[in-house]
Amino acid sequence: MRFSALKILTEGLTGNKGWKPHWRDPEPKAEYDAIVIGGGGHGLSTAYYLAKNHGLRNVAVLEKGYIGGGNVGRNTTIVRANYFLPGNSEFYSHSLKLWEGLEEDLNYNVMHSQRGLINLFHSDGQRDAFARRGNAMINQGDDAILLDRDGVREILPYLDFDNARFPIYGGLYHPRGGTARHDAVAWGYARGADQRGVDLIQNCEVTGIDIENGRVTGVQTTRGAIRAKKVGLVVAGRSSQVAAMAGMRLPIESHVLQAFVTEGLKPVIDHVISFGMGHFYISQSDKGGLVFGGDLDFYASYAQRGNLPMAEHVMEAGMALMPAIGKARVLRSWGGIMDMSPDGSPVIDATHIDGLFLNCGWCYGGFKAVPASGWCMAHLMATNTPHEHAAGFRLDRFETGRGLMDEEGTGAQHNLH
Amino acid sequence: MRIDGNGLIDRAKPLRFSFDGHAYDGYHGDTLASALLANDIRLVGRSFKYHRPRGIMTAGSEEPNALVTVGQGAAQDPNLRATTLELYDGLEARSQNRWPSLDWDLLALNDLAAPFFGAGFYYKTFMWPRAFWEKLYEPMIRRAAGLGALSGQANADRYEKAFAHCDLLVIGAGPAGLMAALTAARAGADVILADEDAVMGGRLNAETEEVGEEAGRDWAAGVVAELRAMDNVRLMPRTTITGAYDGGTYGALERVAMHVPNPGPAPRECFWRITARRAILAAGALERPVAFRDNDRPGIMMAGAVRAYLNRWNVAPGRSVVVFGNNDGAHRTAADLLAAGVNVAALVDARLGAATTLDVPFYAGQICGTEGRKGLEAVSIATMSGIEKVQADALAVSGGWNPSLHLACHMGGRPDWAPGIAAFVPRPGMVPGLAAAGAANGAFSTARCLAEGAGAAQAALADLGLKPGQPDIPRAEDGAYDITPLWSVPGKGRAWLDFQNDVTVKDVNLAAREAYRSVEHMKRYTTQGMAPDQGKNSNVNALAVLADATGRTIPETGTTTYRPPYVPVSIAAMGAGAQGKGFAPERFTTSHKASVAAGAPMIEAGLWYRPSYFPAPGETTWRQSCDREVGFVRGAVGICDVSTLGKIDIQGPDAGAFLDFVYTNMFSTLKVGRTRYGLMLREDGHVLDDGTTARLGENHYLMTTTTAAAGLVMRHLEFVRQGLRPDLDVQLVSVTEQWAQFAVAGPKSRELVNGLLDTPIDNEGFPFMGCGAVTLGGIDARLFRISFSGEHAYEIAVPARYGDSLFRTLKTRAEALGGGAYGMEALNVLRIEKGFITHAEIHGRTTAFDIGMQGMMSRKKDFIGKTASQRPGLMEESRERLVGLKPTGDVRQLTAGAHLFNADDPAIRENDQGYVTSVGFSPTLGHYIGLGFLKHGPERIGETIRMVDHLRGVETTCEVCNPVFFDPEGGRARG
Amino acid sequence: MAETVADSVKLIATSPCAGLLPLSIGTMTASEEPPAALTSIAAYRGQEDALSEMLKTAHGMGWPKPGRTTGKEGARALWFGQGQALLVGPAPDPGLARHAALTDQSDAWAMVRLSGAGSQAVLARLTPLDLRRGSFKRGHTARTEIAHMMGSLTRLGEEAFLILVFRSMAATLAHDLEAAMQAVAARTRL
Amino acid sequence: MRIDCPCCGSRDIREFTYKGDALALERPDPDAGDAVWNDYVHNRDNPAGPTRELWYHEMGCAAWLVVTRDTVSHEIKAVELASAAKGDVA
Repeated sequence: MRFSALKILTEGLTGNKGWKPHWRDPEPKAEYDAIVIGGGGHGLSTAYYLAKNHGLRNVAVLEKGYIGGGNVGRNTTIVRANYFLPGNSEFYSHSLKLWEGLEEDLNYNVMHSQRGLINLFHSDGQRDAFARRGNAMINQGDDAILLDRDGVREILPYLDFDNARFPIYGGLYHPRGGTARHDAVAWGYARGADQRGVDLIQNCEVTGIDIENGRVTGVQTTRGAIRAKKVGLVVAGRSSQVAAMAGMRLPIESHVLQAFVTEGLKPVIDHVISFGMGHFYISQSDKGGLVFGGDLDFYASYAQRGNLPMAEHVMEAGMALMPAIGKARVLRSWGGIMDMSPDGSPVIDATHIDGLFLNCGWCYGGFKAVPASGWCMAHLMATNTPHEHAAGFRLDRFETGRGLMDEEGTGAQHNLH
Repeated sequence: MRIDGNGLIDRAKPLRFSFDGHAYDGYHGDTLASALLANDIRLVGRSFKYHRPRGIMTAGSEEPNALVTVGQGAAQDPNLRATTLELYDGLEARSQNRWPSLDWDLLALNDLAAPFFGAGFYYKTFMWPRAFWEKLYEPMIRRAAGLGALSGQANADRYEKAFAHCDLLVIGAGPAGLMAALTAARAGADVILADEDAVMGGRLNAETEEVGEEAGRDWAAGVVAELRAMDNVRLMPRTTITGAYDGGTYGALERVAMHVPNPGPAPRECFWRITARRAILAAGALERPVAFRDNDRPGIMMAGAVRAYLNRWNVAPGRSVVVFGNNDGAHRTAADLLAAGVNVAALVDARLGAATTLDVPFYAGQICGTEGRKGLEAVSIATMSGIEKVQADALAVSGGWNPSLHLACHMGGRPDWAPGIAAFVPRPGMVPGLAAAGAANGAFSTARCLAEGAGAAQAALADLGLKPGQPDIPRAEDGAYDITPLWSVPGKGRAWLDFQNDVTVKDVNLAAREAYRSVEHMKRYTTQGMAPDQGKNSNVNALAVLADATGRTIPETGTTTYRPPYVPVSIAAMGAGAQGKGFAPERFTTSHKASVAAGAPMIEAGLWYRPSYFPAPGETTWRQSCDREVGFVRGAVGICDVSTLGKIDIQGPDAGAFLDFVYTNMFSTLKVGRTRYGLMLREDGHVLDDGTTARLGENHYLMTTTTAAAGLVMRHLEFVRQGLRPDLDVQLVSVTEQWAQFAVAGPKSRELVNGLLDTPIDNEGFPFMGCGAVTLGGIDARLFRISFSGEHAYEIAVPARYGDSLFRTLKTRAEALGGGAYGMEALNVLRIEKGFITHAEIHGRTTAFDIGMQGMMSRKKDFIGKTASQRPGLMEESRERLVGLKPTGDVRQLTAGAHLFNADDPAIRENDQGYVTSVGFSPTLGHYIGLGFLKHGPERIGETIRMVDHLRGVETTCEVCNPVFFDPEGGRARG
Repeated sequence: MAETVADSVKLIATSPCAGLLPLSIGTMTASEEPPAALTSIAAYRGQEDALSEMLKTAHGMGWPKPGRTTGKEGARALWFGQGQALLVGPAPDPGLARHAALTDQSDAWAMVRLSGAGSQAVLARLTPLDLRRGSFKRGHTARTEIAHMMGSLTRLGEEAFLILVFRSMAATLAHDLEAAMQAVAARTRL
Repeated sequence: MRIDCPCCGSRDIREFTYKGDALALERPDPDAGDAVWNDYVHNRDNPAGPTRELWYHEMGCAAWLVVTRDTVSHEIKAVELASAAKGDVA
């Protein structure tokens, strides 16, 4: 079924009786050409592009809960391509280009909104670091504008310019940055993959990975054994546990990141704003809620919930930066489990086991990466060679020290990225 | 309509208030909601999506419809629940989400287009053409959405945060909570009793029943009075526990001064962090609606709320009321209405075989529709014998009660389904240390609430090691709770589940049909339960509808996750104290006042403030000042406060060995009275920090760190000391704050220093990198001959109490020698001239090799970061490595953050050769100089490279040079 | 012409809270303590007993257990962290240096006394420490967070506390104390 | 969350700074080889369940602690001084 305005009109006039399921609910087959473990954003987009770009249609996505139930459904929905280190730059640039065509490609409105992202800086040193970043973005072919204080004031007049603890010196403006409706991304990819023949199997937990003579042969699940010669492990948040089924110990630590949304309010924040000194970023959803977040809770966790000190810190940063939001009321907070890697950048790589591929370590940048991650992961699984835009995401970079992508510069401490 | 009665309003204290500009009367003790109802105001808001007319539905914080805005200008406070807003004299409230007025709302047109606006419709459209999303569709949607509006002005009210600790936190002061608090307090426990109402007592204040021999509300008042008199009890009315967190920590929001017209310096709200060894959840239960056609009209209200308005506020919600329910609560409501003299037009009971002894028109059946656009006019009742229409201006509905178990589920636990009451109840142990009691635990009679409250308190006392006394539980109503589940009445039309987000039974069914069968999918696809009431009024009903649509039981279908906060919390409360300068502590050097007095702009350096430059008369730009100050140091003598650098006292027999382990180079070999530059790595082989360390005695060193990394280094050193090398006998103490330290730099520095010292020094006794104790006017001080400018220089440290005085003295004397104070701008130029690095260069991604300091990595010993620094990827010649840059093209300017390219290559990522980290105009050399990182850097000295700064529109060619621009032999510092 | 006569230097001492305190709001007063010698004492390995003995002999007070103080007004030892004490008042006996690292901290800390009814309520706005009288008694001391700052807190009496924060942060402490004192005082008038 | 500091007693988590897996205490020999060092610096067991980890009581007594904590329930089972735990290892 193709979605269109006309379809809505005709359905509306005929009692909305013609709407069909967006995806099937199939029983798992005994064998697939490829299995993607993980029905989150990355797993679904991997399956979608396996089918669409590489013609692999005998593919299953195995999800232990419901699709889109992981971090794709619990984030602050920011989409941007503002990285500066080689390896990251080209990847996120590619991802943003995919975002820009995603609705047409999926025939599903993910509400990708290029409302512009402004990263504020608060010292000359930060300005110069952002200049390096902005120049790298332009070198990559993306957009960036360096705003001075007055330039920021012009578009964000409600920030505290006069009395802030860390005065606003300016901002790096990324006009193509923005947001998207997070759940819709998962659903859109799910529907697209299903339409191309991919089996989306929910409530199917992988309990073992079958390996014979160094080759993957299939997986054990709560719904029986399933054979496949290619298995992609796309389970950010649980990467260490699933990789352990294949005897691997990953450079990953799991941490909780909280996010918050307020009650619905009439439009007040038109951009995505990031406050460097306070680890605070905010935008307003189309429904009117202010959506914002901060730093990790800093301790290893699988609990999908946070604690008060970081929540308070985030609110404090909000009050420091934009005291005009003080009377917005926080409605809901949630926590996502982040695959934190030693350099803050992800892994998309083959493993030492033939046919087993790894996609992990997205830290808290995974949402915007969904399209390119699936694109590149599908390429890797289908062709056995890394995609040129994800060639830097090697697992062995930590051991060799070659091509580390530590954008934060905080080093091999997982929770500091 | 106000009626007679002896509720909890004070008729001797009339109040004036306004709603949408019209003036009304109320009484002290009213909420805005009760006062509006007393004035026969039924239409109070518009729904989110269809802009349907809405009225007051509840009497608590769960209210979905009656959200109003209060206050003008910066005080404008949106989305306040009229049901919890205490009336005060002069209160001005406004309705929301309507234009041009509440009565005539243009977007009510949406309601007519409802067939096209079903669940998830926006995922299926608004996609063409692509550019229209940001330009047309999204702005349109955003304007239509949202509820209240922020003022756009900075907050001007006071908010605060506080901590509290107790043995037992009792959440809710209804019968169970009061009984629990009383039992625990009498046994000597430290008790906090929190309730979101201004008056404690819970449902006892809303009902007519008796506890013991007295009216329930009188019993409650008596218990509260007893508790108030006890030292070990803290009563927290107007306080909602908002979240349960790990380790017995609870968040709470107190409305401190929202109920007074002129609060003065009292905070509007206080956000509490309460640590409790044990907690009892006695938060009661919330009544749930029933979904039937057009069940959202103004005048349709929860039956329990009707009783509360009648009994507590002496307000009748209508003149002719229909009561509808599937449990005994409906009968109680009809009885209370009759007792209050209000006409009961019909009592409708959905239970099979239901009957009543009340003298009212009784129907065994269900409500299947309503009429009345802006207020209820009639209801349709479906019975075995057909459909009958009954005129009424109010409808009281009870679909049963849901225990307020939210807090018990905040740690991710899932509740149990209790079929007997057709509701979820908390599973014990979901939050360690927290037990539910009373209605929150599914106990729906007052007698059981009292018993459970006492029992929970006794269990908590036993856990706390306190001796529980025998509680004196008064006699109370103990009726059975007889319910037949009824979630939605079948039929055509729209039946609301989520009143705020306009989610109907049809929407849930559509979601299920479109494969959104998981409860989380249904919630997210329809937005069910995501409005300000967080599904308190609708989640269980929606879940039941979904279960029905998917052929599963309710427990099989499961619940969504309950997440904090229980009620919305203002950012201003939870972020209190951070507005303005309060976000982080401010650190002031001892020279701060003198610097400000000298006109220096102060800039942030971490938490510190440091002078940017010291403007002289006639100077109009910072560059003029900076150039002059650089000249002070190169030509005479400059003074700079360097106290912000971290200073760590390291003592003990193994101090030298300890330093050898944390620095790349050797310190155990340093002579007493000497100072050495040291480089510190992280264990991953990258540079952590640098600085000089002096050996003050055989077992005594003084380390300096950069300003930025002082805390980080201290933490790191303590980790090494305690965690890696507990074998070493060494002690660390920060002395950053003890000493005010000033650089005295320039050819005349010794002259200046000797003018201060009680015993002058000379080059032999105090050579470059020497250090030692000195006295100034009898005061013990420390002198270090170190230089961050490349000049003959000292740093002199005195106890901080003398810092202000010494700085003024140094500045005056430097000025007399043709020099003066210099700020961060000059300091930066001076260090770039010498190729000295800062965190602009050691930004966390660079190695000793990258900055040309591989020679400082000792081969003779192990040290932190040694092994990892030798990974092949960190040793490659092709890495971006430190160089100096001089502009050679027509544009004689460098900019930090620019990238470097080979002369003929396009400036694209594939050709990137490096980047510029630090730049400055060198007045000494007469041109810009810069530091940067370049692939193969040191191998390319003398090459020409192109610098491109797209952002600032600067492009130039540069000569790659040695990073030491000035006095590369270092003679000036030694001389 | 430059000064070269050394004894012409007359440095004037400034206290950390000069110009910031005292502050009286409602029933509460925050005032700066008179200057005193502050010495950090950190025992070397295996020297704890010898150090405690010498502390008793030289200064008449024992080595404070974690969370406790020894001595009395004017000559006190505050437990000051793992393996550390802060000697407040007397100049340290030089012999102590045989057993411990001694570090002069006389100028490193702002020392503020907060007293009067409501003081505990004021502190409850600044520190997560459990201040209840049963948990934090007279003579108890703690290293803790005070208004986002590292600090030291000691109960001197029913409603009297000694607060130490870094000298450079004295202004922040004074500001935050003032805000909390105002709020506590204002509540009593509601 | 609260941590029962062996020096200070039960304290709010906001006084502490987290480092990570307590394996950081078990620093390999300099010549243990690349794989061992890579495991030490980068790779983690990262269990969903009980784990031993390092916390620093930065706002308190400045002790480094080894905390045995469940990463799913956040329940803390044991807290000891890192210097003492190190003694166990050695």
